[in-house]
Amino acid sequence: MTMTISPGSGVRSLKDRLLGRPLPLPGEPRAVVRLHDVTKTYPNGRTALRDVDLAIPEGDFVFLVGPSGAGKSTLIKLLIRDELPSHGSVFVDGLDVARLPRREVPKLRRRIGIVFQDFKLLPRKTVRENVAFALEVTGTPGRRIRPAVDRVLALVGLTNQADQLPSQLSGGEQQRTAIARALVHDPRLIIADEPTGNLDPLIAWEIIQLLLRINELGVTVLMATHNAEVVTALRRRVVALEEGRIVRDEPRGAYHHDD
Amino acid sequence: MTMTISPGSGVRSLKDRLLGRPLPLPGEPRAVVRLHDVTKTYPNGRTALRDVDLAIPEGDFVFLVGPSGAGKSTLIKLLIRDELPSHGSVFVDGLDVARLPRREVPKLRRRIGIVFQDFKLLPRKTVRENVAFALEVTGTPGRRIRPAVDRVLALVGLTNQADQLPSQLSGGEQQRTAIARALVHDPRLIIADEPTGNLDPLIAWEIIQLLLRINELGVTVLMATHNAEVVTALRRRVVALEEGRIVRDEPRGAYHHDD
Amino acid sequence: MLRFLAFSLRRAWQGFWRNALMSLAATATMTLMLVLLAGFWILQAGLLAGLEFVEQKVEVVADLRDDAPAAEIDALRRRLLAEPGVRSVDYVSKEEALARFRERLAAQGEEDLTRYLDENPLRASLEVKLADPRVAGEITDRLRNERIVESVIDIENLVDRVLTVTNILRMAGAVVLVVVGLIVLFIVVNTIRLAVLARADEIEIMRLVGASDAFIRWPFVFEGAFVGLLGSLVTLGLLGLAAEPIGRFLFDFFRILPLQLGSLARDVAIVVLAAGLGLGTVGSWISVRTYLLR
Amino acid sequence: MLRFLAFSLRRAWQGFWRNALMSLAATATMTLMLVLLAGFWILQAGLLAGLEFVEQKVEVVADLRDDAPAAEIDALRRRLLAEPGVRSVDYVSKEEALARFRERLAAQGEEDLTRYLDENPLRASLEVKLADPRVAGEITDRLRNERIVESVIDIENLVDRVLTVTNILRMAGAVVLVVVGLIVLFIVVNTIRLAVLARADEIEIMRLVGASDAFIRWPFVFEGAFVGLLGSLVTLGLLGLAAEPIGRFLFDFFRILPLQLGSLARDVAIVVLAAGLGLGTVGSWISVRTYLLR
Ligand SMILES: Nc1ncnc2c1ncn2[C@@H]1O[C@H](COP(=O)(O)OP(=O)(O)OP(=O)(O)O)[C@@H](O)[C@H]1O
Ligand SMILES: Nc1ncnc2c1ncn2[C@@H]1O[C@H](COP(=O)(O)OP(=O)(O)OP(=O)(O)O)[C@@H](O)[C@H]1O
Ligand SMILES: [Mg+2]
Ligand SMILES: [Mg+2]
Repeated sequence: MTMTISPGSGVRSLKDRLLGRPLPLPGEPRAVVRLHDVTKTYPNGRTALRDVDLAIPEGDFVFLVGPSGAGKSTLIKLLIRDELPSHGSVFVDGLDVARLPRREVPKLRRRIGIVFQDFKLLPRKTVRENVAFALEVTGTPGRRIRPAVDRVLALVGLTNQADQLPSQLSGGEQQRTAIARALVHDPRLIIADEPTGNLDPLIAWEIIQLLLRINELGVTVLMATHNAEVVTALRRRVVALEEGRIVRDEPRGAYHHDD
Repeated sequence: MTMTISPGSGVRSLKDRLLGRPLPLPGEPRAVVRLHDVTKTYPNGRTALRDVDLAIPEGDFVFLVGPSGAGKSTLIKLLIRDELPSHGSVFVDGLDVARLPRREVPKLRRRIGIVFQDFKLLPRKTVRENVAFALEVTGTPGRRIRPAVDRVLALVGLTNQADQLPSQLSGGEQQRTAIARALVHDPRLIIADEPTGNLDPLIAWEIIQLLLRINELGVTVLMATHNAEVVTALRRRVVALEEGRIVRDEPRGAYHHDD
Repeated sequence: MLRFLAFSLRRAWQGFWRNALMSLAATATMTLMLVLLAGFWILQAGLLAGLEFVEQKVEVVADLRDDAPAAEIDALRRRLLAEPGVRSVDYVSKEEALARFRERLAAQGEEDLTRYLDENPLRASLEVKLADPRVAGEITDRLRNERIVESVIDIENLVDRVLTVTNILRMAGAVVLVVVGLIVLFIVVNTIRLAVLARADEIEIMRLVGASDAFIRWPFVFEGAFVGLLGSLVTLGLLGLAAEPIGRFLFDFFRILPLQLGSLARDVAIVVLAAGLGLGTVGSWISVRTYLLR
Repeated sequence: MLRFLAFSLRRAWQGFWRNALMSLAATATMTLMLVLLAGFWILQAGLLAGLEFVEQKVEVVADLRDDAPAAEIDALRRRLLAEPGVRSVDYVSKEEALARFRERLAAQGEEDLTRYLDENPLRASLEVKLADPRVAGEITDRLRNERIVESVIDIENLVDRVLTVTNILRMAGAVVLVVVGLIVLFIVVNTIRLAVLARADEIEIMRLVGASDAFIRWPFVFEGAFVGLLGSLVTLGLLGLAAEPIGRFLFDFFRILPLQLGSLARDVAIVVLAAGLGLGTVGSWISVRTYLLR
């Protein structure tokens, strides 16, 4: 776990910082996610992110890697305004997340599909209901819910488990339910926190293939993961965090063993 | 996910079944875990295990692999009597688990260290308290608790996070807390359900090393995992489940991609 | 809007039954508390009616000179009737007074002393019944200055005492009712808060998947309203079953007339329904608010 | 064992404060309910004392012949005192009777008719006060057969009516107290159940790490007992603050004497403490049981 600051990322964030310019230059592809000089210190004094600068253009597929406790989940929480940055600014899909008025927060979250590291399923609802829930509470008309839910459940291979409660699912099935819920409202940005942690390699690959296919349709994907095999095989953009700093940002990266 | 029944396991379970003998022959090493002809059908009709025969001798280190939903967690739940088998018998450390009177169940669980797939941490207790909890509720004298807890927290690398609540931990830190709790009372059998799912490869390896070291001290380890790299590298015994059946049981196995 | 309403109601209904144990516990608490509230409301209404009855009994009695001419008595009577606070003025002749005195003695089991009398020593009198007992003093003074009035029994003391007692009782009744109301408020809101607390996860998840505050709040509020409504209906059912003995009790004890009973029943029904719905709604609103504000 | 106790108490204490909001809500509910219970207990005690007071007023009065010799009167008096159910027998002379009669008339604001009398028409009498109003009929009959007794006022009807009313009131008081007790029981157990329900996860985890039932149950039971104890103490504190007005009210309204007040206060303290501790303990025992049985 040595500090290997790759020159590329260092230079870029320095430039950004000097110009103090969170918005993209004309001609640059629109950045769906843009963090500018972000620091996050939790109330108990633990600093999870330090001076993070990051831009993810529309249509990108980004792996967020780094050791346990590096700040990956914290970064994701900032994007969905589950936490507020202590310093710096966060833009998602053009919205200034940190300065968003409270009542606008749902709007932000509806544009994003989120897979939580701890699934966050409702224990008293079946798989189908959990997935439908994300549509219902955002006001989707009833007749459109059923087909959409059935489609994503088939996509993640849970058609047979549709009427089981989370407590009656295997760990992997719970994770796939969480993924299905994140996909069901066709979000323009998908943020997945360790979406394959509980999956066997085969299903993990299928989920990744799924995310890749969705990405090809123009959806931006940000995925925090420890799955070295997948990261290395795909050669997509890799952002590596370590002790709260971006230590590497490569357009066609691999998973290094010190991540 | 084809059915590849390895001849070795088939023959052994057949022999066992013909002789109807759940207890070991004299001279055979004592089996810490022994499943005989176990079938588990959940109340909703889903059969998670079918005719499973398995013996784990004392001091073994066993990987339990198989695709998501194969029945790994169900098998583990049978061992700690979180569920009862629909058919067949389960012996753990000489106790007939399925027929154990209710008030003897704590005795069984105290002999085992369990890492749950979903951690099962108490949200209102700190890391230290969560780990100490397992000792307190089993009646360990107060003065022995503190040193034991500090030792395992150091072992899993959580000394700095000792006073944080689970909600203030990263996913990997939560998982390490769960592991620390399973180790703290020096169990003779450790059952870990996907203990490295949320860990980066480095820490995952450290945890495995830890389990190996503990195993060398004579503690039996049963570990359900999808971590192909670890399984393949270690060449330990691998039991593979598929759709509730044991399809492979190799003394020096690897992780096959159809698991 | 209609879809939102349908969604909220459906979710409320599901929420109620999926946590059936908790919902029914909350409903039972609500019912008990409403019964308590209704019981005290009824007692308070009975007390008020009873006190009014007592106060209406207050009268000023003016003994008349034996030589007072009938015409003057009648004129005085009419003048008194025109006074504010006077309900009725009755003329009691000497004979009537004696007859009544005998009755009273008999009723009290006393010796009938009147049979030892040679002539009727009692006076004719004017009995002034008051609508408002507070004018007693004034009426007494005015009567004392009348020529044909021999004497007026000084009841000011008595009136004061009655008024003091009834005012104290009225105030005590109101205080008890308010206290009971607060207890009911607290217990019900508390119960609902505990029920919502057990579902904090659900609220958290709704927020994270992008539900707006309205979508989170209203199903809970409707669920609370539902609990309140159910509690009210059960309470009204129970009160309906007990209506007859309650009515008899109120009549015997507080002299509430059947006519008043009807309006009391209506009041109680309104109070129970309003309290049930109001408490359920406001209780869940408050309970959910805690989570939405974060 | 001692370690177990220490552990359970520590856990209970922690459990109380870690869910402070919920614990305080439960305590507040407990307090309110105990105040309710204590209030009704006091009212019931007052009612009982008041009824006893009324019943003690029941007396049989035997008018004596004017020619009855003092010796015989005294003999009769002593015989009556020996009867069971008789509390005291007082001799009232003719003069005393007249004096009392005058007083009564005056008190009622009636005309003093006695001044028109030539001689004292009243009789001397024996007033038999009863400890047990049920013997009134029997005593009356016996007195009627005495030679020196002129007449006995027939009070059987009155006694029956008093007894009916007091019995109904006694029963009503007991029923109300039991109902209030059940309400309190239900609400408190319900509140504790909701509080435990919110911690089902904790119980589940304890079971999975091998805690025996005792280790799971007792911290919760102690926590419930703690809630009960705290609720009781707060309740007693409140009652202590309100002791003076309560005492005055009881004295004025129900004629409870200061001596009886002391024992009532003791009773109430015992009831409040016992109910608080009992309900807290039993409530959490029941609530936890649900989870342990699975
Ligand atoms: N709410 C919180 N309060 C205090 N500290 C926190 C909180 N959440 C996270 N932390 C700390 O911040 C650091 C970063 O946590 P984070 O969850 O972002 O890590 P991560 O990269 O997602 O790790 P993992 O791969 O294990 O999930 C950790 O050391 C953690 O202990
Ligand atoms: N309580 C339950 N009721 C009904 N079905 C259940 C229950 N628990 C598990 N199942 C079903 O049994 C099957 C086996 O589940 P199990 O949790 O044992 O799988 P697993 O091998 O641990 O999978 P994973 O690797 O995803 O954790 C799954 O299909 C699941 O849906
Ligand atoms: Mg994380
Ligand atoms: Mg599993």
